[in-house]
Amino acid sequence: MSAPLLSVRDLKTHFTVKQPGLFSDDRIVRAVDGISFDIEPGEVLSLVGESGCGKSTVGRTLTRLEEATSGVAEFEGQDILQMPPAAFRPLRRDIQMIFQDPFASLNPRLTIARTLGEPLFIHKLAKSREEARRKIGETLELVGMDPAVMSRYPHEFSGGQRQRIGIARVMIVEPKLVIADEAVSALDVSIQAQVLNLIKRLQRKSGIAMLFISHDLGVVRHISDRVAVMFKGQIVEMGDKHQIFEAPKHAYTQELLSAIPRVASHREAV
Amino acid sequence: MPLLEVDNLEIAIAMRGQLLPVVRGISFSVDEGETLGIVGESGCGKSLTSLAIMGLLDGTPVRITGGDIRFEGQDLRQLNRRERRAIMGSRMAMIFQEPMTSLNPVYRIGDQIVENLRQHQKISQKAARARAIELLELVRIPEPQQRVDSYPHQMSGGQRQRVMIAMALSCDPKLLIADEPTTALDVTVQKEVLDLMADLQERMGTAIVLISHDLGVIAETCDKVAVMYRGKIAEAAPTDDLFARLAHPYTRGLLNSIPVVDRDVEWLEAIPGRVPGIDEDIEGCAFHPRCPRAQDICRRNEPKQHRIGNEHTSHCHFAEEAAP
Amino acid sequence: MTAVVQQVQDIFAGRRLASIGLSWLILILIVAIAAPLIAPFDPYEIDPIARLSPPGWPHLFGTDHFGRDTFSRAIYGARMTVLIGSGSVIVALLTGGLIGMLSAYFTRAGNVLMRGVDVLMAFPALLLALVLITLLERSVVNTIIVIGIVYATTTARILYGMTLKLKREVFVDAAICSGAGHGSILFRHILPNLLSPLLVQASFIFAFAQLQAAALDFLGLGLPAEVPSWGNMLAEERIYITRAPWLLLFPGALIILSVFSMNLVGDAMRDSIDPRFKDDIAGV
Amino acid sequence: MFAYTIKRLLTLIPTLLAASVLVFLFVHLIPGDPASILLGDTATPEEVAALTKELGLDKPLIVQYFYWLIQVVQGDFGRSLFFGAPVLSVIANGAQTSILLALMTMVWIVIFGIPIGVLSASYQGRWVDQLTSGGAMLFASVPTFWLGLYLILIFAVWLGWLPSSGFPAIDGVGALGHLRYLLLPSLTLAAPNAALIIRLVRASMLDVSREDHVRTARAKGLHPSRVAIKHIFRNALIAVAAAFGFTFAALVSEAVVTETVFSLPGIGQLVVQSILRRDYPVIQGVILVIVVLYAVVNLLVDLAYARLDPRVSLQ
Repeated sequence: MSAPLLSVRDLKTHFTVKQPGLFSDDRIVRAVDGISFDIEPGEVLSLVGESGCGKSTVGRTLTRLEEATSGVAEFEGQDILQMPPAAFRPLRRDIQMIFQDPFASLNPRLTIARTLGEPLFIHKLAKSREEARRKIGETLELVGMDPAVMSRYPHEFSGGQRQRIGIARVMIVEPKLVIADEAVSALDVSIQAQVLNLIKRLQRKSGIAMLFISHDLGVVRHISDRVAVMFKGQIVEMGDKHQIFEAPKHAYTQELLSAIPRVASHREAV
Repeated sequence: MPLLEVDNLEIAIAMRGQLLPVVRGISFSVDEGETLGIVGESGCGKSLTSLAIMGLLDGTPVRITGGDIRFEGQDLRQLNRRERRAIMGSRMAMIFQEPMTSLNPVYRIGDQIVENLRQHQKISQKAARARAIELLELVRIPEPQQRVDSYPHQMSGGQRQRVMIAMALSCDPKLLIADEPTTALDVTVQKEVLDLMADLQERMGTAIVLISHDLGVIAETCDKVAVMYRGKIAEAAPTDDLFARLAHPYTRGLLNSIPVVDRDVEWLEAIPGRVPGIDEDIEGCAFHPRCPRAQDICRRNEPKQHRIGNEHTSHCHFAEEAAP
Repeated sequence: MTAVVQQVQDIFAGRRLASIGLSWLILILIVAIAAPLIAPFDPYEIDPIARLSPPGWPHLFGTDHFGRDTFSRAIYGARMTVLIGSGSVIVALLTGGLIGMLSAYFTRAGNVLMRGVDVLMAFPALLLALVLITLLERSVVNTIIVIGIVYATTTARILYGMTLKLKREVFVDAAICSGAGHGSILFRHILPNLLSPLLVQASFIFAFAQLQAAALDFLGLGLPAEVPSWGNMLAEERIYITRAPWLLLFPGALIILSVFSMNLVGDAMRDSIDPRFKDDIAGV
Repeated sequence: MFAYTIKRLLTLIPTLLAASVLVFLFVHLIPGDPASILLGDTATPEEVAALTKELGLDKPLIVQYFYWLIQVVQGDFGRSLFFGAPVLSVIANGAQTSILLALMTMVWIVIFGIPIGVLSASYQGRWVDQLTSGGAMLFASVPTFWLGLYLILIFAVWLGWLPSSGFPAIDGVGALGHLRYLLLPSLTLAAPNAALIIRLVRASMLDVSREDHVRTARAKGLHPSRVAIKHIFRNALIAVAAAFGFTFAALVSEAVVTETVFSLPGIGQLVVQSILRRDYPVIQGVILVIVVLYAVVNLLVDLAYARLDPRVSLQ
């Protein structure tokens, strides 16, 4: 068995919340409270749970948008949580993130070409403007968009199109690990299906490993190989997706699964 | 006579000096004690329809441009404002999507329920407060005696939505309009709230119009369903009938777009294209640019209503063929 | 350039009052630049025979108690208006704006800096100006510096708040994940999004600066007495108000119209910017 | 609420200390020797030497500051160069007038500002709104002293209804006659500030009226006026209360000008005259008093804010 691409051990991310009272101590929110998991190359692991369970904080900690309180996260054998920010910067190319809100995740003042060009120049992946434009065009085609849109601004696009652009920004640097934080939650059902198919297709084609964070169990089943269920900052159950969905062991997983409203019962009844 | 009858309702938004139609002639009815689900994606006009029925379009750039809304046999559009207000909150009540912001943050929740009670009933402050506590108990808020004096920010999202339900049901309404009541809630909380609504409906005999983007929620809670697309009802039917014989490509596409939890699907059959903006003009059937089976006739003519079954209708030129 | 024109058209379309305000400000700018060409008399020229003469010909706005032509002085006064207004805006935005933006971005050092701003804000505006002016000579530059510093404090507060909001934006997170450094995030991602709210803030500072400058002139602590500014014209002629009520009418009306116009323009622009920042801007 | 009050009080201390350092340094920033500055031009070298010793001006700056601070805390602000009296009593004399003027102005601001603001918001977009909010902006654009001068010209000189300036003692003119002298000044002072409150009430009411809970209130079938007062205005009041701190600051600034125009013997006029007379101990004292007062007003505003918004006081 090969070494895992990412290996997280006993990760904790706590936040201190200032309390207004004079004599009350600051409250500590244990958003992520000791979780461990591995992601193999080319594998899709989903983190699923309800709001406030800490699943998004895991993603933000692994991309160093939040500071970890303790724990180790080894990416290709290097601990990415402890290294100085300057040392982590080149690694950002390998660990990319797709965000939830397609309206907020693109800078409204930059054209699509400049947004997609930024990581290319930072990581020196294009030697000239022409090469950058060519790569941007190719990547836009990859996500199902017309390369001609690169001179336009984000407000000219719909939510689904913006999310495609967000995916293009991630794919353009050819990362090894993509963290998708509620990547399709803000989209309408018909558009969500398109984007979900796109993500799955790109993942299959390129063999990128993925940490897929979502509250939607249907989406999670559709995209992942393995699933980890989070509750109050901890992983309560982790396993192969068929085990989780067909033979859940933990009571919370069972509760989650039984709470989902289904259309299927009607279809089978008739 | 149905409790609520909407007949050829048209709604438009005033934008930059022109009226853009958002609801383009829809009709449906709700009987006493019945639950109607209206489902559709953002911008289809479902929320504006609910606001129009409730009478909450005043002071917005949105107005009703045609059609009738009859409630208990009365034409709501003919009533004056005072008569209209007498119905709001008493015989017809509404709950909204955002439980976090739908209650006034500066008043105690008990006082907000009391306000609704005393607006419509001759009841003393003390009796109204006692009734508010009863109502909180009814919606399963623990320790209602204490919680009646809580402020909204001291409660969770699910609890606030229960408070909203308690307030809406305080005057025993005949009709409850619920606009995406569980969209902002987690699935486990959503289940509790939906169960509560179903339970109360059974006990009180309230009719419900449930607006949702989630076909699963609709399928589990509604007696009949209307599927809206771009301001029109694409397909309407009793719930079981609808899922048994999908008679509109949009309903089928919507259903196939949902990733299900109970079995593996390799690729979702997504609807291609995107939801058209309200300022775009589409000739013929509004769905034709995204429809896999669109023919010339779909690009030219707007489809009429086709009857598939007793109460099953579809606005598709190929409605009969679509249904298996 | 055409994009700018288009944007200006969008903001002022259907706002007749604000459009008139903008036209008035443009007129003031032209008059300020071309003052020597427009003014019929030398603004310093004393005519002892024509003291306190009422409006008419050749003295359109009449003359003051030295017999100087009020119209010509008012024309030259436009120069001071433009100078004081834009000078204060530049001082306020460069000092306060930079402090606010950097403090919000580099939180640790920023906390200390913003405490300093808080201390300055413990002084009511005109009082702070008075304290500062006591330390300095009366001159145009010093008036600009003093008023600029007074509004630098509010500007710093406002920019601090807006930068904090932008820093939490998802597109900033996305830029960090793309590997962008501090300079790129500050000047490529944050600053461009601050430009339009800054412009709105600048217009309100410009308006308030006129009122503060006039008040300082009136108290005898602003521009040197001989400088023909609208504030000084009011200050010098105030005791003649009963004998020549029109003397104070013209400079006063000019100040009011200019401040009002600037407020109208600022208000119109505020309505067109990102709604998130509307509450941050301290305007009328 | 109690804990909140204490906590807010404690946060005042560092700000006030820092402000006091500025006020202290102020005299040292003026070119020249502080002792001669504090004693004025007429001082003999002996007097200068004596004061230098008394104030410890030969000691390091930091030591001097603490000497000064201890004196100030005890209420000793030094002596006025011009009046020869203790600074605190000079300030107390002016304070009477200024406080009366401020109170009367506040009454106008509340009487005019809030109802007109509510009216303007209620008729948003219609002519009533355009007139009131446009008028408010116009008034906010008028220099205070200019307005004061013309009010004097019209109501005192031409019509002769009201006194033009000054403020005689209460026993000479009676309580009502006393207040007559403050009518024009307080109206002058109130005009731009009431205008700002009108704009603010209007803007916050329009903001609140877009919030979801207002829709809930309307869905209850409440009368629009009840929705406007109980749900929109009540919530808008939170933002309006927060702005009264700024209003106080604006009042102080404009009172300086207004008192000068109407020759009212208040603190504002005292500041200006003291600056022109280079009476540094008085300037120092007045500024310190105003800074403390401003801090206290801001504290009160915060407490009012917490009372109006349960989300602040109950966490």
